[in-house]
Amino acid sequence: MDPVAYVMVAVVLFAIGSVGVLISRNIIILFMSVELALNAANLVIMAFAKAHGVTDGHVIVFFMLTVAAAEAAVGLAMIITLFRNRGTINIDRFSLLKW
Amino acid sequence: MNLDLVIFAVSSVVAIFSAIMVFAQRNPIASVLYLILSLLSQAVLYVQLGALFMGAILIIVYAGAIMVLFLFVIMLLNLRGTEDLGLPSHPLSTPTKIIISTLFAVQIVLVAGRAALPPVTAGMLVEPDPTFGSVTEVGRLMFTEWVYPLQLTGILLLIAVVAAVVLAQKERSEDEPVVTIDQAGGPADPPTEKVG
Amino acid sequence: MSDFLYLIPLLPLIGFAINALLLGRVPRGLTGIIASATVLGSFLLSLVGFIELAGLPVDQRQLTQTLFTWIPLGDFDATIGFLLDPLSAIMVLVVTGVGFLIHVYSIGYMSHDPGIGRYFAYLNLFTFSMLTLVLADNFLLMFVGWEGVGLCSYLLIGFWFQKKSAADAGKKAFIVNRIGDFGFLLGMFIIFWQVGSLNFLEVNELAPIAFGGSIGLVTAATLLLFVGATGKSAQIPLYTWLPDAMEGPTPVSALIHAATMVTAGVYMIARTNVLFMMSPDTLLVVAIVGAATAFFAATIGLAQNDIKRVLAYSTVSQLGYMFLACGVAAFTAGIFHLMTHAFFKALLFLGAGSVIHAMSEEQDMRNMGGLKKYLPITYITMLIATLAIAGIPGLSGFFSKDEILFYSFTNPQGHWLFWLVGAITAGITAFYMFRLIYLTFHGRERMDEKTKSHLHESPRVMTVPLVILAVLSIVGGYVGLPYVFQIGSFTNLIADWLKPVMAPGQALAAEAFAPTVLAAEGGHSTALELTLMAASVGLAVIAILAARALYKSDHAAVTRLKERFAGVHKLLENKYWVDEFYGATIVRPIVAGSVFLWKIVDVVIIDGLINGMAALTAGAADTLKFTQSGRVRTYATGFVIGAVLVIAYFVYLR
Amino acid sequence: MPDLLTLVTFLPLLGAVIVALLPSAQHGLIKTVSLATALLTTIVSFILYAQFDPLGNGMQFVVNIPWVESMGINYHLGIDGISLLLIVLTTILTPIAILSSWHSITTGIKGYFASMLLLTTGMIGVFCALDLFLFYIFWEVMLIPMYFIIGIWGGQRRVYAAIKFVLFTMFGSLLMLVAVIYVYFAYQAQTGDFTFNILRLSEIDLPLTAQYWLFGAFALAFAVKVPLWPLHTWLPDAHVQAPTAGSVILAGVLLKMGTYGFIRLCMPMFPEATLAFAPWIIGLSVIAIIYGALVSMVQKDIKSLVAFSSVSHMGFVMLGLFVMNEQGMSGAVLQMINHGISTGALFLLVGMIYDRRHTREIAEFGGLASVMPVFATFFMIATLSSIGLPFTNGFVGEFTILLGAYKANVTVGVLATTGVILAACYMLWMFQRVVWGKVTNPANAKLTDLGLRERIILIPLVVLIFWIGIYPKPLFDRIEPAVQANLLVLTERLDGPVNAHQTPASVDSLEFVTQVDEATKDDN
Repeated sequence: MDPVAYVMVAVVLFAIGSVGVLISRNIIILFMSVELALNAANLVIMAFAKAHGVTDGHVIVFFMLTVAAAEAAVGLAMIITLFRNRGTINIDRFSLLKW
Repeated sequence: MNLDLVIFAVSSVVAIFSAIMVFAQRNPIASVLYLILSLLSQAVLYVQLGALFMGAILIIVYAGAIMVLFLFVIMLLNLRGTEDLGLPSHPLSTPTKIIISTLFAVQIVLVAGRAALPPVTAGMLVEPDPTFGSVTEVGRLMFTEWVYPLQLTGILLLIAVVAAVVLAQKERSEDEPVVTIDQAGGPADPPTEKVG
Repeated sequence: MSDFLYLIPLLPLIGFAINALLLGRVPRGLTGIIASATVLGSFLLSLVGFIELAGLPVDQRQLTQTLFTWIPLGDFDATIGFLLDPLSAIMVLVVTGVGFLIHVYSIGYMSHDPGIGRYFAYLNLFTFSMLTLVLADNFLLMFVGWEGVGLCSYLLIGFWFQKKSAADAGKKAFIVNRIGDFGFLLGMFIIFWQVGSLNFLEVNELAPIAFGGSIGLVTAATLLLFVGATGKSAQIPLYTWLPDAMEGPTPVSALIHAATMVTAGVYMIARTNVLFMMSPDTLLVVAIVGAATAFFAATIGLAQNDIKRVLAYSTVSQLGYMFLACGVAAFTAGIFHLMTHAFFKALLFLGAGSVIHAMSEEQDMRNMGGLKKYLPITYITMLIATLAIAGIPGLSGFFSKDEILFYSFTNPQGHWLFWLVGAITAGITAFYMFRLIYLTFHGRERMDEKTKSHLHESPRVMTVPLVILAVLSIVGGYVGLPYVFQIGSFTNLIADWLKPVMAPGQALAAEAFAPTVLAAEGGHSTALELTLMAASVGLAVIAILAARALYKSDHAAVTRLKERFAGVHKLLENKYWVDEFYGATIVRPIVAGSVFLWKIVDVVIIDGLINGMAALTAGAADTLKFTQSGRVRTYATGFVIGAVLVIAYFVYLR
Repeated sequence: MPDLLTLVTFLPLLGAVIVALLPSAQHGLIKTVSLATALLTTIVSFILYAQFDPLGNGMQFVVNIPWVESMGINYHLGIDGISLLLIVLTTILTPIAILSSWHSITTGIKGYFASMLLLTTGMIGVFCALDLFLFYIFWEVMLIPMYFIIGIWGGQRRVYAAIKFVLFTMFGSLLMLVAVIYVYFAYQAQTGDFTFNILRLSEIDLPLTAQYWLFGAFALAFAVKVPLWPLHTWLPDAHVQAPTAGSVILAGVLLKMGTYGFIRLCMPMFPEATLAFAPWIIGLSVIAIIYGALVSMVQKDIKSLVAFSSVSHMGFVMLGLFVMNEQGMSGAVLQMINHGISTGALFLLVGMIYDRRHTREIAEFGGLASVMPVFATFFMIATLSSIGLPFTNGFVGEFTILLGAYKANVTVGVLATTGVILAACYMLWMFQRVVWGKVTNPANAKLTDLGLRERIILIPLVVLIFWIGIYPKPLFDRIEPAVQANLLVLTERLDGPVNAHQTPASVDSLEFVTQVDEATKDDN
């Protein structure tokens, strides 16, 4: 198979992920969309690794998985804290990013 | 060859469909399951790309561990997809966002189309490296060339663990009031300081 | 041997330093003694210098001493250097001599004042500055003294600073002087950039070549210097500060505002006579201003009731004479009159001080009268001075004034009109001076009982200087005998003495006025001289008799005259409303303009622009802040739009 | 001797760090350490002065260590006579400023003294930096502590004043930053090297249009600092609101940064533009001289009076710089020092009566000479120095500037000289209303005269006032070679035709008025 086809799939996945980030109001789903987009990136790397025939891409994906794990842990901890304090997981209820 | 194409088509369709489903319905638990499904299909694609080991890792780590963590949190928060999520967004804004994202995707496709990839057949079909993507090879690279990033990742994980514990911890002292910032809801005008 | 020159100004500076730094720690009695001793030291040193100078051949009479380079900058080079030549020798002697007498007098006069230490410190500082002015060998150092005396005058006028009028007068004096200094500075700039030096000797030497044919520049430079002189020497239009300066202690008026500082302008013109001689136009202006001031101030003096103000206007008027002399190129006569005037005017002021002292600080002559029997020494000495200033033959004023009048008639730069104004002014002078004498010392005793009981002759320390000055007022004139009275070797000593200083200027003028000068020199007509002399003396005598008739005993005639000429009297009494005129045309518009600049230009326009810009920014921020909702999704949309645009740029536009 | 310049620059910073580490309750210790550091810096600067060779050419005590090599940034310090004197002025004023805030600062003592010391490092750094990048860093470093000093320890409207100060200054310095970057790349385009070395940046030929813009950007930054009319309105506010020591440093040193920038950067880097803009700047300076004097005449607050008088005095400095002859420029440099001393003294004196009465309204005072004779004496000396009385420092500076101005253009000389009259008017009027007269306000009747500390603060300044006034030769000896070098750059660059249109100009003629017209005409 042409690796470009995989790249196309990854692009579509990434776009779906970003749509998810943009439109979902549930903070957990939003977070899952982020994971999705991240994985789309992983898929691109895998495709390129194949195209170039080097295994280093795999190692990078491995690292990214680790980072994703760390991110998920911290992110979910934050979600728990937020929920505990505010009693909601509606992203629109939080507008802390302004002064 | 045809089988390859069929596998590719099926798994990518599944991956995309379940990805859409992640946010296209309300129940978070269902979302998680759809995401796992998407990841499984992606793992198939990995294997197709000659990365057997990474495909396995994706399933084990992502679908197995991270998604379970998500599920665990959802359960912990006792979310049932019936929570008040406030007023729906502005009717125009959802399609707008979808269009924007689509544009984005199209553009990336265009870029990818122009990208100077090596000739389609070069590395993959003519002379595949026998060790490509094997556990041995990945392991070798990881502990030789990439050993420092590997260490750093370890440290990152450690930090993440500590951070997660600290963040999720309940406030110890009861007399200290919980800091709440009451800006949720309602466009409160922030005080503006005028210069001059 | 001239390396003691710097000591002449330095000694009073040391006195100043002692009295100023140990302010309040020097015993009261000692302060005056220290101050006087330093001035006496300077006087003795000046005498030494004078004698040394006299011992030199006539054309080498110059002692110079350069201490160090003050401002060295490229081709500009100002030094702290002193020059003792015949001209400065006379000035130094006058300054230190009269200055010493006034210091001594002050010991008595100021003995009850709590600020005596400060007083003597200022007085010494003044002497130092005045000596610097006089001994300076270049314009810049002269300017230092020039400003220094202005400062001391400011401090001493405002000595009783609790009195608002005194403080105001001090400020006025300083600021008016500053306007003059403005001219001096600019004149100095012209001279420096034209001649390339500020040293008097070099300027005198180089100026005729350096200025070449450009009479315009010389005229500009000399006129500007003259502006400086009008400020310092209280000439029209900058004379208004001097009468107000009488707010200071009376010895100060005697020293600064009669004998020394106010004559600095005359000295400066005499010092730069070469430049002035190069510009006939300037000379004419100087003569006109001098004559006009002499007449104008004398008329104001007629109607003043404050004893010191009469003397002040008299000083302005006499200074006008000196400028008239300079304007008709009779610099020697100007310096001569400067010297005699220093004697008799200092005497008059000190006498007035003695009167005021006796009268418990009363200065209004309408409340005096009949003081003759209480203050005999004061009366006699003041009478001598009055006779001298009135130009009665045999006293110093006669010789000097007459010389000025004579030259204003005969010199090529002169004119019979100058003589006429001068002679009439001499008459007016005689009149108002005797009015002062009669009002103060004769007639009914108009003071109240309390004052009367305190009347007393001043102590010895005050009367001795009076007597010495009286002697000087009599004999001072014999150094400048008029041509007609010159017998044998007993010639016009002062003219001969000053000849080396004045010669270059005269030589220059000789080129310009060659035929007429010779005529004047040769045709020193005895008959003409005697006629002119007789005319002015006659006028003076008539004026004295008139004053006697009007003011000797009863003042009924005066009252009738006042009623008859009420308008004129009011005009004179109010000094022609010049102060008010200046206030309305200069001071108030400037203040109003400044308020406008501050409140409108600064606050409204400039700050308004700035604040407008700030408000614009704030307004923009007020609008734009709605994009900053704090919602994660909105921001994320922003990200994606940004990403779309960036990629679009790379995909389509490159 | 190790590297003196680095020592003198960073000694105050070290002090600031030490102060910051001290416990904040130890007020005495904090003050002592700050004062000791400041005095130590003063001593080092005196050693610097002693070792400086007045006859030496170019920069002395040069340190040049690569810092960010890939970008051509060096740690490059060096001084000539002009910087030397300004450094000494800074180090003299710093301990005085610190001592003057001994009792008047009661809150946040640690932060205050640390800020003062940090400020000192910034100021000295600006004066010795020879690397444009380093210069910019110090330039901005200085801004922050000053902002805090005004904004935290200032008067009633301190926040407004501090923000105004920072906005004005930042506005200028950001434009300067853009110009710096432009010059940096222009140099690279011409020579292929990246460098921020000020001396080397002056060597390239920039096209005229570019020079005009760059000069404009630099000049704006410096003119705000000077401040040149009409960019002066931040100054009265900043001065009135700043604490005494802040005003002293602000007037004494910070304003000099602007004029120093003109000398060190604008003139050598953009000589043609300097000549082209000179008539405009001279015009603005003359306006500043007269305008500042007139406005200060009608001020009701002593501090804002002195502030406006600074506008007038700094106008003299700018005038002296841009008449571009030796007298004017040397006089201007000297006047920079003089202004620091006499205005510094005036602000200190105002601060001393403010400490006693907590007001600065002229109308509130009157008759202070009776109650505070020593104060009155010091006040008079400072006033006279500000007026420019001969044998005080002010005269030497003003006279030489006017001499140069007159040489360049008669009208300018005459107009500027009126400033001298006006100075007498406003200063004496203020002096009279504050010090002379009867004590009319009972609050003034019981004021105590200056104490030992206050006298110690003032005496060095008075000594300097008279020393410079009577024997300025040592200073001129150090200023003159630097000024000559600067003028030489201008003349040399102008003698060789920079581009075909440019007519060569003689520096000391005022033909540059017409020349601008030609230059701009040709340019279009």
